[in-house]
Amino acid sequence: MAIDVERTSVRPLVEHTVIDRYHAKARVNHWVTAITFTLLTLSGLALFHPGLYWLTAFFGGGSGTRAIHPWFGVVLLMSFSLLFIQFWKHNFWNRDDTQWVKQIDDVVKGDEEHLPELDKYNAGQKIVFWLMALFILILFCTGLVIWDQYFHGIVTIETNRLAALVHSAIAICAILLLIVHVYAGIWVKGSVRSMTQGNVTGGWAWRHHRKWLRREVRGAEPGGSTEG
Amino acid sequence: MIGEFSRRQFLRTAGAGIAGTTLGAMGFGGAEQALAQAVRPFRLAQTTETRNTCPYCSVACGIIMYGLGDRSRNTQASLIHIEGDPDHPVNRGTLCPKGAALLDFVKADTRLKHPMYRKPGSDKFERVTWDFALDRIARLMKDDRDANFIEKNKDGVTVNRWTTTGFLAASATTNETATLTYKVVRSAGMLVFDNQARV
Amino acid sequence: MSSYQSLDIKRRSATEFTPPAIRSTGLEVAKLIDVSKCIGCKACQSACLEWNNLKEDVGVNVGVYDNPHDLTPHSWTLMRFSEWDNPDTGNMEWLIRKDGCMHCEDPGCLKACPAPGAIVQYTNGIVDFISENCIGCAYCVKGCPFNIPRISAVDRKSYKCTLCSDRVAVGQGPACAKACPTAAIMFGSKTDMQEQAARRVEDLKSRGYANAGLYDPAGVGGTHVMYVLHHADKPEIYHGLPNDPKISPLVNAWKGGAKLLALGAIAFAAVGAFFHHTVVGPNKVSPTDEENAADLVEEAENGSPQPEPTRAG
Amino acid sequence: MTNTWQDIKNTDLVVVMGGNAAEAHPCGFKWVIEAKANRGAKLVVVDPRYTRTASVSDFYCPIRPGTDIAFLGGVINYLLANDKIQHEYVKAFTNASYLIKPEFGWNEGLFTGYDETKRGYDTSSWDYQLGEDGFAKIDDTLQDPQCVYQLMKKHFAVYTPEMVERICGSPKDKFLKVAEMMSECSTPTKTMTSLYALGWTQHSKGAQNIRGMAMIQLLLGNIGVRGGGMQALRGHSNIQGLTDLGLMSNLIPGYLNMPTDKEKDLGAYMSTRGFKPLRPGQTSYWQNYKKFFVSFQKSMWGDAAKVENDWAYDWLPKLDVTYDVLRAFDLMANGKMNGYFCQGFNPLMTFPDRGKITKALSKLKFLVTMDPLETETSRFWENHGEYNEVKSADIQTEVFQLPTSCFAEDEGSLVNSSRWLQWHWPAVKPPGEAKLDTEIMAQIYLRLKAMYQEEGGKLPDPIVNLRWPYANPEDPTPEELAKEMNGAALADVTDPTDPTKILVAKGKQLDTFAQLKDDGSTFSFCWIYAGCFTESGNQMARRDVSDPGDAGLAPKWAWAWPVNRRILYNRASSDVNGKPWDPSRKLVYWTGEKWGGFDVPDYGPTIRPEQSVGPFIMNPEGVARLFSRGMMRDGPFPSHYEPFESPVANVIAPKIRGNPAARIFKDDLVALGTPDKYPYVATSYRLTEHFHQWTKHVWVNAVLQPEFFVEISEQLAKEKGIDKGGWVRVWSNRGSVKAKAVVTKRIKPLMVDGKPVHVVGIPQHWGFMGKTKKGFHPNSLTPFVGDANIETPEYKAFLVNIEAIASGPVA
Repeated sequence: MAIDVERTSVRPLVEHTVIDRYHAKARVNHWVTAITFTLLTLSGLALFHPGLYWLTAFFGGGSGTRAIHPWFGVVLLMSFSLLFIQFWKHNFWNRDDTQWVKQIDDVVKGDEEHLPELDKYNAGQKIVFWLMALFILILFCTGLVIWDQYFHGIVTIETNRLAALVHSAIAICAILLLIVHVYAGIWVKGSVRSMTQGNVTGGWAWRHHRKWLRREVRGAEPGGSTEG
Repeated sequence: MIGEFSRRQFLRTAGAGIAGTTLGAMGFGGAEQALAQAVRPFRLAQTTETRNTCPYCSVACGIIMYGLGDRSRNTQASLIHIEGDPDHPVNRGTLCPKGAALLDFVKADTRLKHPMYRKPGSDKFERVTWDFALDRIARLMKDDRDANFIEKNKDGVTVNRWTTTGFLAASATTNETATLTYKVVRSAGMLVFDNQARV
Repeated sequence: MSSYQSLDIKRRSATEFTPPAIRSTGLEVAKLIDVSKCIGCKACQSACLEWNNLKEDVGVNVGVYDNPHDLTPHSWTLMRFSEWDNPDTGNMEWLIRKDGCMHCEDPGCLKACPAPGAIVQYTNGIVDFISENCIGCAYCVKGCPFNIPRISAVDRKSYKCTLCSDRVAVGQGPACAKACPTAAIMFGSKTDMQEQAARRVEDLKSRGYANAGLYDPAGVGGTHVMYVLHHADKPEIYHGLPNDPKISPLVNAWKGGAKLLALGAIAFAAVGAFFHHTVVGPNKVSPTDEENAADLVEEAENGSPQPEPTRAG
Repeated sequence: MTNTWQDIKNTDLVVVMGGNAAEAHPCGFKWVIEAKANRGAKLVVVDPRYTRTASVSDFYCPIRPGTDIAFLGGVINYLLANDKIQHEYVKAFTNASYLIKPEFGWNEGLFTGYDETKRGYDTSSWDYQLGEDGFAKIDDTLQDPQCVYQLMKKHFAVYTPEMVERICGSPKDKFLKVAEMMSECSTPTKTMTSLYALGWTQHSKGAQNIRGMAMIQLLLGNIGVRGGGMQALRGHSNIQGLTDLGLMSNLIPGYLNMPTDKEKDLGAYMSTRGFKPLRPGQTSYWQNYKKFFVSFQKSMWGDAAKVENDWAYDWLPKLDVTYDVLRAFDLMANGKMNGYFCQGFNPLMTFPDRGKITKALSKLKFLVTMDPLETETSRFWENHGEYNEVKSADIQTEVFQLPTSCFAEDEGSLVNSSRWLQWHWPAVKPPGEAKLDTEIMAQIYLRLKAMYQEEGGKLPDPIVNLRWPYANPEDPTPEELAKEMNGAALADVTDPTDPTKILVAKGKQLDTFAQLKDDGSTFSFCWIYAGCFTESGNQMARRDVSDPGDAGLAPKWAWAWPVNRRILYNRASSDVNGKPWDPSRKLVYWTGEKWGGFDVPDYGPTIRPEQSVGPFIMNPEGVARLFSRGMMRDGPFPSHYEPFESPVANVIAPKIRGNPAARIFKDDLVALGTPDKYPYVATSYRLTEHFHQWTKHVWVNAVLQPEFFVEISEQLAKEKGIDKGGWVRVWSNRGSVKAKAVVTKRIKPLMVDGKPVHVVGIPQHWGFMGKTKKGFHPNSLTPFVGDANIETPEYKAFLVNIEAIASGPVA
């Protein structure tokens, strides 16, 4: 508290230095995706392992879970597609990203001073983004094939078996990725507000995405709006 | 306390409840559940059995008809199943695809339930009473017999025949029905009389 | 419940540990389908429909005797007809096989099923679908090496031959076996059926069927529905009876131990994250960061050149 | 059937020809499978199609429809030429040694005595040479050229294996294999059984087909033995019963004959029914004919049938011609009939040439149908598009559709193929207002009787005097009727050798037909059923499953006619000395004092073997007839004739194509098709999934075989551009049907007389009522031709043409 007070007294404006990161549309889009993903995770895991079958209770029982899971998937695909359209441009890989990956030790330790200055997303976020896009596409396609209620018989049973295997394996990968994503959000304090309030503090941006901050501050954005 | 709380929250959101449920995944869930699977109860346990013979071919397999109802005064029997009679020396409980489906014969949609009558030139049946049908049939028979009965042939031999009305008997009726049919048909002097035996 | 009383459970779908079936009599049952005695009369189909009160749709003729044309949620058994030219004798042989659930000792359907207790295997070997637990996911269809289960479009439940578990529970044989006019379907203990099959094979060999044999495929641990075939070396000529059926490796991979590994990975990730947090602590923004940012903003607003940040965070 | 269903398990060789037992009688066929599995028996199938019976056979031989006699003649020739006959049996138990009149002969396809204008024979030359003692002459050496054995050799010599192949299209090597397998059964310890059905009867020479095989069985010594015999697998559940009870134009119950115009009184009627033995000491059981006849008359008219009025002989209608169904519908089509009753019968989908049947029914004044189910016949006036194209308004027939009970709702007995009378019990009441047939018949009768009593009319006597002793005249009970079939004593029946001994007291049920009298002191509606319902109760309801010796007889299950005998001619199971031919298959044998064994002997129980009484006690000669004398209208030996519609000429006798004595009317002769327009041989049949037109009303069976189809070979399909499962039109000179095509390897073209003949198979289970898809019946195509002896229509061989069409019929 003391520090805060002190800070306030020294630089009253600091607390008000906020940078817009996501406008409302993007935030809603993200949370729809997040909620759908969570529901998919829960309903999927319910059918993935018998020990988690009790999770079906959240979806009106086994049949309900079986029935609704693919519809969540449809929602996820649509929702994620919108996210994708908004974010894909910011997720091109560059030299800094490679450097970032090389210094992953520093990243894990939270020592970011020796990292290159980063634009809106760091390499980790980009990896999450692209992998998630790939996983969702695979999950959707394989899910469609094993969605017996409407797509019975469109492929052979053997292909069906492959699809089921791939679907579950990819789903696990996607969940792991989600854990990374969520944990990153929690670990890196000040991140969550970007998706709840839509902005971050200047300090957060300085610390994690300085290149982005500089551009924001310049007001010039080569790629158009900075808001996703 | 607040830190403690947030840790739990973290686990729930990030791990989707995994930690708690991995225990379940080790197999402690199923064993505790009441296993409610049930074999369908044997559905002939309390039925009334009646012996009969398959009405189709001449192997004449023994069948057992399982009826709802215990033959008490106030219950109307209804068939629910038919199966082969294991005692029968020929079929020994077996049945062919026809015999095995006899229940659906008894209960066919096209079973007739009421006497029907079609007027000359009409394009439909209409429902009539038994009395109407039987009176009318008997009248038509008598009129035809009286008009066309031949008592003597051209050589003067007594022939007493009536050949303008004929009768096809059914070779799936009982001997007893056949006996009564024979008596009625022959006593009227009919000669145009046959059954499936030579078809 | 009655299943517990008369037909104890050996395996149960989506259940890691089934309580030991302590009441087991040790008697395993089996249905022996002697293709060499089968006349393809479809009495088994008829008896099955009647006993199980199934109402199949009246179809059409598509140029073959097989009706319905495939197994359906209402037709749990089906005669499949194959006209096969025997290259050795030059004669056409009309091979007629009663298709339906094989009641595998290692049932792929049960392995694939995600719903606890939707598929059970009794100690007598019968594999039964328990509809009230079935969720209609059709995983059993993927699990089955014989392509047997069918999902009803009406109630989205999976159906197949129960080996008349309700009849067996009260000491009777399955309806099809009882009806079969030529005793091409026999029912009894598995050992008795194997002995019976051996006698039949001997008879067939004496009639010139050198490759006659019993179909009790080891790949699925043996089955509780077995065939006597005149040409046991070529089961596929009997309308595609699998030569060496086993649970698909894909299904094994999907449903095998990898599952626990996967869950472990998830748990590990979650726990790992927790410990990372514990060890490294939160990645917080320092006041210096804020100041640096504020400076940057200020400079930008003032239009002055932006020096490189100097303050340490 | 001469034997029981279960007895088939005792055989060594099953020959299925002229039938398809596995499909039509699956549960009886199980005993074939038992014989195969437990005795190592072999199964041979000879059929135009590779049927489901063939699918479990050890040997299959194809044959062109309608050429069975050539095939069987070939086997007879093979047996005689290779001396593969059971000599002792043939000599002692058949008429092989009997000398035939020298005027008898065979020339150019005709036996002696043919009259073309009558389409029939004078059969007087087809008989034995009688000695001065009135007995038939025999030659035990079988060397006399006029003895039956030598005549047979001569008659069948033409049927060489090459000729069989030429006529039947059966490859010579396959025919020879079948003949060889059959010939192995000529030893006393190997038996063969023949299973046949409508594949033999539904021909213009159906009865002769069966005789062909019966002769083979006699030559092999297989009649009267366990695992042998001739098994007529009858179609309906009680077709045997209705035949026994004589529900036919020309029959009186128990195989007595209706009198004809020529028999003006009882004396004339009995004069040809003396059945004097043709060899010394023979039983000739028909000598009791009059006892059976009088007892029948007493059961019809009771006290009104008395010696003074020749036991009411005049009240029986006299036949001028046989009123078989072909004649009935011909009369009808010509406007000569006014009323018709169809009790559980569907002639519109049964009798040949459906167009003619529709025309015939349309000319009736009234039609009454009695059936538990809708039938096409009761709706013949209703338009069903292409399936029944009629104009209702033009049809003036009054139609009554009376609902009856079905098996589950009635009580009584049915006679199965092995002559067992089995009683059954009802479980439920008929639906709606449906009534039992017995009540309907009683109601019609009582109304008719009342009208004759009130109004008078033509000859009311037989109607008003009909014996009607039922407790409730309005609704006689099955038990009352069963007792009536059996018969009872009207006065005390005493022992002929000891008049003080009463065998049956007045009013008591008879135990056996041996108690029947021709003096009016007994009545029995059907003499062969005497014993079915005795003072000790309803024998038909017996349910004792015991089977001594595991013989396959189950003698205490239900009751078999005659006198609970399970295997006919069973005396022939032992040699002349009364010793079983095969000790492992004993049936009836001489114990030293009497005939004993597992079955009721078909023989006088105390006739000693040395008395040389033949085992075929119904025949005046006491032996079986290889030469049938004048008993068959179309010849004493079977002879090959082509079906009336045939793709080839009769190579045996080119001038005579079809059976010269077969039933055919002039109009129908004109309606026959020729091979230039109709090049393919069609045959009709049952499928195992259905029973006639009944089961198309049954949901499950409709599922199992839903839609009308025809079966053709892959070669014909290719030739005509027909796809598997595609629509085809099949037409004959009489009509046309549309069907789905089943293209199969199970039918193959046959090489007949050097040219390929294609077969079109047409199953017979569809119509325009019921649960199945609407369809046609082969009777739209079949010719109006009947067998020479029993007028069974020729459904099994006729000519059609076929083409692929784009779509099915319009309903």
